[in-house]
This record gives sequence, C-alpha cells and structure tokens, in this order.
Amino acid sequence: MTEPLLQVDDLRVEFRTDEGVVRAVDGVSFDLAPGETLGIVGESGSGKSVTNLAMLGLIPQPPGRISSGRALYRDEDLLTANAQRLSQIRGRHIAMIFQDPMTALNPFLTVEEQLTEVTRLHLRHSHDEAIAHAIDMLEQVGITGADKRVFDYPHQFSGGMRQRVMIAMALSCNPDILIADEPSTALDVTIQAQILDLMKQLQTDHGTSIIMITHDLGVVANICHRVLVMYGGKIVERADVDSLFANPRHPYTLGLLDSVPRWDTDITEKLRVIPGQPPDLANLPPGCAFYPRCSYREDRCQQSVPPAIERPDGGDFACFVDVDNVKPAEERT
Amino acid sequence: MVESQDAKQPDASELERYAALLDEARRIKGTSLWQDAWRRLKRNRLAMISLWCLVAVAMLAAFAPLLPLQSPLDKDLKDRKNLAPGFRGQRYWVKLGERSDLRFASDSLTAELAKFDDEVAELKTKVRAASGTDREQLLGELDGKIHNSDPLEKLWHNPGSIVRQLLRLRIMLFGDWCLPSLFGTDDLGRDVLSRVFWGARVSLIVGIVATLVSLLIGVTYGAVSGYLGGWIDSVMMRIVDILYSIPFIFIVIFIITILSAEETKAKMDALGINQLTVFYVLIGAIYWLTMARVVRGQVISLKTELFIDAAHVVGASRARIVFQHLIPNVMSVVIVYLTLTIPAVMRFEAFLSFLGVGVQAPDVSWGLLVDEGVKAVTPIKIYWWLIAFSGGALAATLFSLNFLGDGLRDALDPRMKNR
Amino acid sequence: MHPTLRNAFPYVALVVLMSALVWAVSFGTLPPADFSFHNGDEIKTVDPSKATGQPEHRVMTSLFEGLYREWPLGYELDEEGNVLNAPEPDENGNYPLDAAPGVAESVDISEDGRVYTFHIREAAKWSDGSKFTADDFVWSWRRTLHPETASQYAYQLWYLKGAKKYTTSTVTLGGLIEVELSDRLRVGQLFPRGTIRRGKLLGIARPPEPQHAPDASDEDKAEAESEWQERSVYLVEENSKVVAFSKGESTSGWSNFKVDWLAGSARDLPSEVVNCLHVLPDFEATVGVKAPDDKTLVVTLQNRTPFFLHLTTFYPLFPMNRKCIETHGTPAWTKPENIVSNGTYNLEFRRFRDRLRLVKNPLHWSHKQVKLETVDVFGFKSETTALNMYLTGQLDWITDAPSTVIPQLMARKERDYVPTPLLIIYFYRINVTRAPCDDIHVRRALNMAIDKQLICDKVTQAGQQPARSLVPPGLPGYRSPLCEPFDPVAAREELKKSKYANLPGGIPKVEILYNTNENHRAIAEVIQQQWKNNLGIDAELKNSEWTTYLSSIHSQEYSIARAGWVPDYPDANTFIDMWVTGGENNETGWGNPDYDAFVKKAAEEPGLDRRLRWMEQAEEILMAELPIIPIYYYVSKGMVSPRVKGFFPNVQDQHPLYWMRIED
Amino acid sequence: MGESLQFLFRRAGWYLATMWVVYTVSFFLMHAVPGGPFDAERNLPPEVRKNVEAQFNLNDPLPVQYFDHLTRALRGDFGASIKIPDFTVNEIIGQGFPISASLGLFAMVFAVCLGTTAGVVSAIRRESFVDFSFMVAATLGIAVPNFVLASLAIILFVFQIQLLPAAGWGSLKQIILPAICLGAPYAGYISRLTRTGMLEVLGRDYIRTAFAKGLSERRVVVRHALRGALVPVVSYLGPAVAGVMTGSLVVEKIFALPGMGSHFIEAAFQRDYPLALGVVVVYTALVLLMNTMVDFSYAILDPRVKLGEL
Repeated sequence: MTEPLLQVDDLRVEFRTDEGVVRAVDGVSFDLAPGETLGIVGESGSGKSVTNLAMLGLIPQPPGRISSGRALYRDEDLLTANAQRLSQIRGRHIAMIFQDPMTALNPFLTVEEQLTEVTRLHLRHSHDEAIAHAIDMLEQVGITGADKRVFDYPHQFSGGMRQRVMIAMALSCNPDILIADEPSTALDVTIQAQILDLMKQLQTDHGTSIIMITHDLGVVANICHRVLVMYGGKIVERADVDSLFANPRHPYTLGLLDSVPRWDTDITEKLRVIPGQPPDLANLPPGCAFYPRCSYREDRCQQSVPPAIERPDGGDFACFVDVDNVKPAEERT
Repeated sequence: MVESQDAKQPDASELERYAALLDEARRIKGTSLWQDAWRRLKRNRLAMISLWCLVAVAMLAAFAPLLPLQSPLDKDLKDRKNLAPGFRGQRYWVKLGERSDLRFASDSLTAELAKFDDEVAELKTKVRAASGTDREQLLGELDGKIHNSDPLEKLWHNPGSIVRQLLRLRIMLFGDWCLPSLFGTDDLGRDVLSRVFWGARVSLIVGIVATLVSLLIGVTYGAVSGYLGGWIDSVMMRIVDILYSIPFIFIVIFIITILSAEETKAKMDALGINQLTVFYVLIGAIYWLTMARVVRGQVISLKTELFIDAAHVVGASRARIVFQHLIPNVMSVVIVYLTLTIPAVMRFEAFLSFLGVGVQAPDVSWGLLVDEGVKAVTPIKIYWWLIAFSGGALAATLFSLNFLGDGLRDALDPRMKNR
Repeated sequence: MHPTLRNAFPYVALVVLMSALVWAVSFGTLPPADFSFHNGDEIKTVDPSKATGQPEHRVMTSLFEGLYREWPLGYELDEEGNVLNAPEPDENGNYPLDAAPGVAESVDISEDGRVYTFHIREAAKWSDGSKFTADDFVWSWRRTLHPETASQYAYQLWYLKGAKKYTTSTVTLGGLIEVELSDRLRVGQLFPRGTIRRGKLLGIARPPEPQHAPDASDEDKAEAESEWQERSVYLVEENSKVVAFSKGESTSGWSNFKVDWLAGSARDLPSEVVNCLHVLPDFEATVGVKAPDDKTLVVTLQNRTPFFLHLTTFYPLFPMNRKCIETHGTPAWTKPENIVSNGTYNLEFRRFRDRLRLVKNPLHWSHKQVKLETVDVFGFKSETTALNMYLTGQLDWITDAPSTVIPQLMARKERDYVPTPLLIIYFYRINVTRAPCDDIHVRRALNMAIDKQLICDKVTQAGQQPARSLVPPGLPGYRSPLCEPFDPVAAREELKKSKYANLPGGIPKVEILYNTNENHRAIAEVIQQQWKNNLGIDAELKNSEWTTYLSSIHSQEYSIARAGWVPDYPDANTFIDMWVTGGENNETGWGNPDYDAFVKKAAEEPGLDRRLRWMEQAEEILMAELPIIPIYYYVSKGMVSPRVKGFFPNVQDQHPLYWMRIED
Repeated sequence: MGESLQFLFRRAGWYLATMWVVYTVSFFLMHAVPGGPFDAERNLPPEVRKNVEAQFNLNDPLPVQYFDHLTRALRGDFGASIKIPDFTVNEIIGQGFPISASLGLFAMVFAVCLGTTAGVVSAIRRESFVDFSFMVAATLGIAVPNFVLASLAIILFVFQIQLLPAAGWGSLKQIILPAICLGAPYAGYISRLTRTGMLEVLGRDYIRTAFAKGLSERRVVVRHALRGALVPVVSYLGPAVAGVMTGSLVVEKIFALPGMGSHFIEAAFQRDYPLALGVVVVYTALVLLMNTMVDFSYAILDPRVKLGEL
C-alpha cells in the first residue's frame, strides 16, 4: 500500500446542546490513499458529515469542539493547523461538494464571481486568466455555452447544473482530495447518474482522491473502492466495496443492505426496514449504540462496546456476534 | 416505507387520519412548543434576569400605593426644593402629612384620617337620626365632607376605589412613616422616589395597553389578510401602505386635540372613558401596522402547511381556522415583536410629553419625568437626580424587555439557537 | 438587473453623499455680525400691515421708523452719536421711556387733543434714496385699513376718525363713498388698484331678505346673509348723476329690489349696474388723515387719545413705500432684494428659521448715531439652545432665559441677568357663567387661597412681584386698587358664604386650563394644591397646545384659564377697557354696568388726571368681583452681554438696536 | 432598463392615489380640529377677522376650500403660508427640506456605518463581551429619547469638553452633533437588524461553501454574508430615511437648525393649513419614493428579485 494521503486518527467531536453533550464523532480513524474513492455510509446523524467538516475546521466552535484526534494530510495535522494554513489547504488541496446545490451556491453572486474567487485566491490567477479558467472548468463539467453562462446567477441554473458548477468550483484548483457530501441526494435520479459519471470521469482525468459521503449504497457500489459504515459516531465496519457487499459482518451493514431493493431478488418480497430510530447521541446506551435496533443483540452488547475485529478479507467490524451463524431475532422464535 | 401522498378524495378513514394529524399538530405546535420554549428560556440567564426584573417592576408599580412612599404630588416649596439624594440632614425625613400648610391634625396623616373618619361617622349617625329637611341638609353636609375634606385626596390625585383601599392598608401597615427622599426632590419639592414609582404605573399601563391594542388589531388584520389572500389581501395591504405613508405624529396631535375638546371630553367622560384611555388606545391603533405585516407574512407561510389542510378537510370554518389554528402558531413571532413594541410605545409617550400632548399633570409617567429631568440638565447647573433615576428606571425596563425579547426569540425559534 | 449596474450603485451613493456634504458646508461661509441676538421666534413677516407679535416688533423698529420712536428719558447724543447725557434708572432698574421724534421732527397737538399736526423731517429718506413725503403715511395707513389687506392690527389705527368704518366697509346713506371697479391690471394683487369712483351714497337696493329654514344652522344663515349683502346694489350720486354699483355677480331683476333711499333723494333707477370690487367710505373725505403738503401730516382722532404718540412708535402705524409695493406686489416686496424701508437698518438677507441680517442704513437721518454696523437676528425657538449659544459666545443678547436656571443665572458673577419689572400681568381668567365660579364668594375665596408670594419666590423665581391688581405698577400717575391678600382662614370663611357651601356633592370641581409650558404647569400644580389644601376645592389640570387653548378661551369653553396681557401702549386703558360687558377680549362672561360706565367716562374725559381716576374706579369694581385672579407681574428675562451698552431696561421691554453700542 | 421603467409607471399611478388619500385625510382632519390660524391671545374684532379669513378663503364651505386647494396642489402650488405670509409654502419647504435632507443623510450614513459594523461584529463574536456591550449600546440608542440624548451630548461635548459649537447650521463641526443624535436610535436598530440578519445568513449553506473554498473569515463576511444580512436593513431603511430626511422636530429645535421637521408640529399646532398640507404631501411623497428605492435596492442586492414582479 502506498503512503496514505490523508490519515485520520481517533477523531472525536462533541457538541454542547441544551440536551447535554453530544458526541457526534467518537473515535474515528481511517486513511485515504491517493486516487482512491472512499465511501462513508450511514443514516443521517451518524457523524459522517461532521467527521469531514471537523477535518477542515468547519465545525462552528462553540457549540462544537474537537476533543481529540489527528487528521494528517501529507504529514501535517489539520486539526492543529492555524486558520491561515487551513484556508490555504481548503479549496486548494482539499475541496468539498455539498448535498444541496440549491443552497450551497451564493445567490447574490454570479457564477463567475464564485468560480474565479477560488483560483484568484489559491492560484493567483489574474482576472482574465481566472475567467478563462472558469469557462474551461464549466465546459469540463459539461455546461454548454459556458462562456455566456459563466456570467449568470445561480438561480438561473437548474439543480443538476448547479451541482456541476459546484464540482467545477471544487476542482478548479485541481485538489488532491475531494470530499463529496451526498452530492447527488438532492437531485433527480437521472441527474444523479450523470453527476456520478461526471465525478468518475473527472477522477480519472485528474487523479483526485474522493471521500464520498452518502447513505445510498447504490452510489457506493457504483463509485467507491472502499467503504466505511458509520453508526452513532463510530465506524462499525470497513471493507473493500466488493467484500462488504458480498460479506457484511455488522448487523447494521446487513440491515442497510437488506433495505436496498435488488434486482436479483423476488419482487414480491417485502423490503426489510431497520426498526426504530437513529440513536439519540446525547444519551447513548453504555454498550453498542446499535443495540436497541439490532436483530442479533445479545446481553453482552448492552454492557460493553464491541471491539474492532479484523475481517478476513481486509478491513474490520465492531460486533460481538457472528451474523452468519446466528439467526436474527424475528426468525428465532 | 412512505405512504402514498397522492391527493385523493378523502374517505372516512382518511378523515380520521387527518383529525388525528390535526390533533397531533395542535399538541406539538401548541403545548409542547410552549413547554419547550419555556425550558429553553429558563436556561438563558440574561433573559430570566430580565423577566424577573420586569415582574418586579410590574409588581412594584401595581402595589406602589402599598409601599411606604411619600406622596407623589405633595409639593413642599418652602423647605424641600431640589434636595439632592441622600440621608444627610433632618429634612430628608418626612412624615406623611407633616407639612404645616396641609393643616392636618397634629401634622400627621393618621391623626387627620382618624379625625376625618370620626367626623364622617358622627355625621352618619346624625343623618340616621334626623329626618325631613334636616336630613337633607345633613346629607348635603356629609357629601360635601367626603368630597372636599378627605385627607387622602390631598396627598394622592383622584385615587380610585382600589387604590384607596391599598392606601388605607398602607397607612395601617406603616402609619405616617415613609421612606426618606432617597432619590432627592424636584423643583417643586416633590419626592422623586415616589414619583418614579407612581410614574411606573402610567408608563407600564400605556406600554402594555397600547401594545395589546396594537396586538389585537394587528394580529387580526394580518391574519385575515394573509389567510384570505387574493384581492382582499392586496386591498388590505394597500391600506396598510397608505397608513404607513401618513406622518402619524401629525395625526396623533390632531386626534388628541379633537378628543380633548370640551364637548367630546364630556361625552367620553359620560361613557367612562378618560383621556388616558384614549391616549393609549390611540397609540396602539397606530403601532399595529408593522404587526399586521409581520403576522401576514407568517400566516402566508403557515397556510401551506399540512395541518391547515387537515383543518380544512375536517371542515373547520374559516374563522375557526384563523383564530384557532393560525394565530396560536404566529404567536412566537408576535411575542418577540411585542417586546419591541412596548419600548417604542414608551418612547413615543415620552416624545408626546416633550410636545406637551402626553399625560396630564398631576399624573406622572416616566416620559414626563424624563422630560422634566432633561430640562434640569443645563450647562449652568445639573440636577442629575431628576434625570438619572427616572431615566434609569425607563432604561432598565426597556433593557429587560429587549433581552427578554431576544431570549424569547431564541427560545421560540430553536433554529436560531444553534447558529 | 445587470451586474455592472449593480456594482455601480455604491459609487452613485457616494456621489450623492459628497454633494450633500458640499452643499451643507457651503451654507456656513458667513462672516459673523457685530451683534447677534436671539429673537424668541422666527418673525412671520416684515410687512407692517401684516405683522403681529413681539419678535416682529424687535425687527420692525429697526427696519422702519414711525412718526415718533421710543427713547429713554434724558438720553442725549450728539450728531456723531457720542453720549452727552446718560439717562437715570428708577429704583427698579428701569429707565422711563418717552416718545421722541422719528420721521416727524415735531408735532402740534390741538387743544382738545384730537388733531395732531406732524411735521415731517426734511432729512427723511427711503432706503432707495427717494424723498419721504407725508403722503407716504396717508397711503400706508390706507393700505393697512383697507379690508382687502386684512391687517390683523388694523384696529390700532381705529383711533383715527372714520377708520373703523373704512376697514369694516360700513357705508351709510348720504355718506361719501369710494367704489373700486373690477378693472385691476393684475388680478389678485392688493395695490395697485382698479379705477376709483367717488360720490355720495343715495340709496341701497337689496333683494328680498333671505328666509331661513327653521332648522338652518347658524353657518348657513350667515352665508345666506352675506350673499344677500353681496347682491346689494349701491346707488351713488356721481357728478349729479345716479350710478348703480354692485359687488355681486348676479344682479338680474335688481330693478325689483327694495330700495332704501336717502330721505328725499328718490330718483329713477339707472338701467345698468357697474360691477365693482369694493364699496367703502371715501378714504380721503372721511378718514382722519391728510397730507396738506409734502412735509405736513394732519391726523384727526375720534376721541382724545393721550397715548397716541406712543402708538405711532408701534409698527402698524409705520410707513411703507408705495412704489415698492406697487412694483413687486405682496408678498414679493418684502424680499430682501426688493424691500424699500426707512428705518435705521436695511434687510440684507433672510434665511427662514435661521437668521436675518440687518445692516446699517447709510441714508437714515441719524445714521451717525447708530453704532452697530451689522446685526444677526436669530429666529429659532428653543430658549435652552439660545442660552447655550449665549454661554458659548455665539449670541450677545437673548430675550428669554429658560426659567429652570434663573436662580443660577441671577447668581452669575457677570451680573448679566438682571430682571426688571415689566408692564405685563399674569392672571387667571374665570368663566363666571359656570359653577361654582358664578358665585362671587367662591371667586374671592379662590383668590385669597393662593399664596402668590410663594409662587413668585419658589416657582417663577425671577423676582416677579405677586399681583393684587390688574394694572401693573409703573404707569405714571395711576394707582391700582388692590384685591384681598393671601389669607387661607378668611378664604375658608368667604367660601362658607357661598351657595355651594353645603350642597350635596360638595363644591363642584373646577378645571385649570393652560397652554403647554413648563412654568404654567408648575404654577397650576401649586395653585391646585393650595386650593385643595386651603379650601378643599378640587381642580383638574388641563393643558392644551396654544391654538386649542386660545380657541377654548375664545369660545368660553373653560372654567378657569391661565392668561397674560401685554399692553399695546403704555397706558392703563389697554388693561381696563377689555373687561367691558361683551368686550372681545373679556371672554369671562362677566359684565357690570357700573364698570362699563366708568370705562366710557374715562374714554370721553378730556382731563388727563380725571381720566385716570375713572379708570381706577373701574378697576376697583374688577378687583372686588374678581372675574380674574391676578397672580404676578412679569419681569424681563433677557440676558445681555456686559460689552453691550445702551440697553436700557424698561417696563415695555423695548430694546431698539439704535440705542445700543458695543464697548469692549 | 425596460422592466424598471414599466415598474415605475405601474407604481406611479398607485402613488398618486395614495397621496390623494393622505392629502384628503389630512385636510379634513386638520379642519376638524378646534381653533383656526387667526386665533391669537388678543382676539380680533369680528370685522377684521372676516377680512382676514376671506383672504385665505377660510369662510368658503369646506368642500369648496378642499377642491380649490387640491386643484392648486395638483399644479404643484400649495399657496401662501397663512402664518408666515412673506413666504409661499413652496418656498418654505424649498428652504427647509434640503437642510433636513442633508442632515438626515449624514445621520443615516453615521447610523448605517456604525450599525452595520457593530451588528456584524456582534454576530461574528456572538455571545462574547463585545457582543454584549454592543447590544447594550444599541438598546440604549433605541431606548433613550433623542431629546435626552441631545441634551446630554451638548453638556458633554459643548460645555465639558468644549469640542463642538452649541448650535447652528453650516460648518462640518455644527453638523456632527445633531447628526449623531439623530442617527443614534437608527444605529441601534440597524445594528440589531444586522446582527440578526448576519446570524441567519452565517448559518446558510453557501457560507459553508465559501469557507470550504478557503476564503478568509473577513472575505466570507464582507463578500458572501453581508449582502444577505443587509436585506432586512434595507427594508427598514426605506421609511427610516424618509422619516429622517423630513427632519426631526426635537433635533432641529435643540440645535437651532433651519430644517423642515419643525413645520410638521408647528404648522399643525398653529393651524397653518396650507403649510401643514405641504409638508404632509412632501413627507408622503418621500416615503413612497423611498419605498421605491427600497425595491430597487432589493433588486440591486438580490439578483433573484425582479422589479417587474414586485
């Protein structure tokens, strides 16, 4: 394995709220190799977005607080870097795309103003260079008539187009890492596919590493090399995308996979849903966070947090139970 | 996972479901919203301090007659003009009714009051005993006595029956004793401390009543306009626009003048409406415009929400929808706006006092006191206590309202909290 | 909207701001004047026919000059303005004033005191250099009296024979009249006027009197009446021919009108009616002012008027320049670039609500005696601001110091605030038609229950004197009878005598009305307390803004109201004659035939001393019946910088600029 | 500019109607008040009063007066002032308005600069000491009546520190104090509006985007957040500017400024009907104009807003 581009180590993020301290990210560690696409999946509130925002110092503090951990980017700890250095990295070396293209672009500024801003800042482009570059980028993400449209305002673009603009903006400085926070969730299904294709395409062109945050396993299957499954602020399972799909070890992963409609199963079979609500992070049970919803739960799960267990095919998972050999609860009686 | 959201013709079970939804909405949006807000508010220290301050001010104002204060209007020109605050010197200590020009029995209010009560009682027994023209004559005398010689009326201006009872109670509790002039005295020798307390009554009533009036008009108008929509909405909002563009200070002056004309005044007195009532109703009637706009905006955005549809389907009448479902949900915005309106009204009252069309002497309000106080601040001599205490009381109240308003906004709008 | 337009916006805003700044600052590039004073309020006009009020007086006496002018007794200057003799103040610090020659060099007064023959100064000139003639006065007074000029102070000239009839367009059969035709060159302009025709009024033809519906309002009735009047046709003998004139537009069928003929002069009616604007008494023939030659003015008065010379120092009697007014019209002639005046100062510029600047008139006959070259007259309203500006040296004289700081001002080491008594009375007017003040005992009790000394010492604080009479002291020869002093015990006794003493419900409430003002309120509050404490009478306070207050008083809708009276001329008559039954300024509903009789006797009395005695007897009745309660006599509240000399405090509070000089 | 023009025309008709309503209400209200312009302490003889009133057509029936004056007003002529006969209403307003307007502009510039800065700083340093003290200052600005503020400011800056002149109009020094006193409550209000608006905007996604792009905090605030935060300020500014430009009685009185504000009250109190109507109409026109400006400003600030749709 090559030297990882990004190495996150025991990252913990807390929020002070009215209900108490919320441990949104609780000891997350992972790394990212150059050119790799890493998927992070999980339900809303599982801490996948916060992990990434925390790395770039985008958590509002207060109420947020990074209580421990390191995030090494090319041997430089992002968590201890000063604001100025962080600014230099953000957008230049690590770029982000957000979920909702409708709100992520500033409605008061033209696309040109928002695009050139990055390159003029990071690449020291002159005004004309920046515009030329912006048009070039827009063309690359497939916007026709880019030389005219570059002067339009975001509200003059459709949702998919705006996401393309976002991507163009993120890739303007040719960053090492692109963090895509559910880039396709808010889009129509057809557009989703286009955007994902576009990202794949751009990754091959630029060799960018991508962290793809999503709750859509279809996206993961489509684009990722490796997957982290997060639940309750922790990584519960990590594996290559193929091994994960073939052999999920954590009950939660299992649940996720079961809830996806599959073309190869009987259409009349009802989809299975993970029962219950995502956990209240302010009042986590002492043991496994998934315990209340788990079909395979045992008493010991309630008492201590399961340690990470190596998977035979690489990666690890955090569960006491061997899901292959135990029947789920509903089938037991 | 998700049930079909297609709008179908509602059948019976559908209706039931809507009713349940409505019920839930009412619960969530109603009770729990308030409980939630209250919980959040309690955690905001500044807002809670403000809230208690306001409660304290309101209580002190309401029970001012009960406190051992000096008379707010008894003028002692001879010995007590422009005394600076403090304890030094004997003349700061005042007993009620000791000023010799009052000619009270043994220079004491309690003694005079006892004497007065005795005399009245005596006359009453006489009246009971007498008959015919004698009785008439005595009745006249009794009436005259009560009207012209009541010692309470010499120290307090036109006390109403409740105030009178409170004053009697205060005299029972404290006798003639009252607090010294801790805040000094003004240029007519009146005690500033008690004036600030009595002024609070008028100022707070003006602030609250005027705001309630504006609330009533503004919320109803805005809710109706926003809810009905269409051309009615545009007409109603155009009317608001027109009213906005009238310089309303101009209107206030004229209306106050018209209403203070003798004839109108007599008519209103007959109806039991006094000048002050008119005054705050009028201010309230002016401040409703912004409220109406705010409420309308809220209603329009609420209108599209599911629980209103639900109410429709259940068959609630329009009025019911507006008053039962819409307005309670707008209240959070309205309450916040209220805490902004009350200061504005109080400030406006001060401005009217500056113009001389505000509260009539010898009634006092903070606005009037501040106006008097400012006139006592000159490059030649600064009677700082005349402005400091009344201004301080006014400012403290307005501060509290402001912080409470901010706190309420945060509490009622949890989104804001996490930003 | 296009982005470039959007981006240009801040620059546009900046340009607007910069120009505002430049404009605002350009306002203040004025060299300061020699002398600046605060005039209390913006003057409304510099047109002598139109002006009213004190601030106007201070400007008008500089801008114009009457036949006579006020002058401190014994103050003598030489040609160059050096002081030959300084006047002496009286024990109050006031200097007696006298009417001294102004435009007139001297005057001859007839035996009966009714004919004044003024001799106009040779040196008198208008500020445009033209010669001043006696006829200028005739023309000016005619303008002031003319109904269309609508001068509010026209009545100041009604002492002249026939003047009142001219203003009120009162024509009588057999009288000489002037008719102005509707052929003016400029519509809507007063003077120049249309053709004037003169003759004797022989008859008036009137349409049938209007019949009023029983439920017609007074307003409707009045309207019908005036329309009826308007349609009258005046039959005038002009060159022994009868000509018919009418102001009305519809005179159709007028030949059937009822005609009142002057006894024995009935004639045939002329066939046509000449349309006209005004039908007035013939000014030249009936009004008592004539100019037999350029330098002589003969004024004939209705009655003997001992204060007439003082009246000529008052601006309604000032002359105006005919040519100027006829050229520019009203009000354009009053603009600084147009105005032609005859006073010691000319008007240089006038900025509304800021200031007007006066510069010395080099053509004035006494210009060498006038020492202040330029004067700024500030017209803003706030007394406190004026004091601030005085204290920072921006002003040399303020006419009204704020009363809140008067004790401190009196203690200043500069001694620049020295109050002196004025001929002004502060009193409470009582509506005697309302309970309980319709009872004389109640009024007397109210008076005795007020501790006026306390009010003067502790409330007004500027050395005002408590008043027990209507006419303030300080008028030579006049001694006021006094009402009862403060005596709470006697007041209660007096109240017991009243018919309200033992009425059920006690003595009815009274209401004290005052116009919005700190002092009035303080005084009312103190009086309220004194009445409550001393008599048990409840008084409500009611303040109104000025105009509402006036309107309440004029319509007698008050029970007790604060009032003040500033005399027009230094004579007791100005205080006394207003209280006659039904007098315009009485407004109390009070009337007493004996009082009226004394006032009438005084007006007709040729003996100066006897006249005063009649007035004293009248005032005695007033002070016994008390339709008014005098509170205190005013003092002056002006502050003047010690470097200003020639200020001469006086009971009339007159301070013409031509007395003053600056000595550093 | 097509859309703007069309917008203007559509507005103009509506504005005329508004002004007519305001004019009419004011006219009749004013005449309903007891007392007339010629009430003076010294009563006029009835004959003189008749002449005087005839000169201003005051003895005509009210509807006749109304139509007379209205037709003249429509031609832009408000007639002669009754109480100030040397000037026409147009002249009086012409002299006073520019002064009030320029003072108002300064006050507003002061208020906007101070208010937005304080609001932005408060919002960024939320719940810090700076935020708290700005809030206190802003509340003071809103709560303290400006006659109090002005009096205290004069004592302080004119007499204690002797920095500025007491009153008058013309030099920069004379403008400072009244502009501050006039602007203070607006500054307070604006800072609170800005703070709220800023907090709202800072929570938006696009601000996160901007940070993710690596922009500095200052740049994010100034370039990305400020515009959005100013939208509520702008809608407040419309009526506020109109109010402030037509002058303030209190400030003009205390600082002896020859502006227009005093006429509102004085003309009303003195029953100078033509003048009062004149100032009311000017005020209304200005309010309407400012509202239009606000709409334009929306369009300038926010590209999504189309003038034609307002």
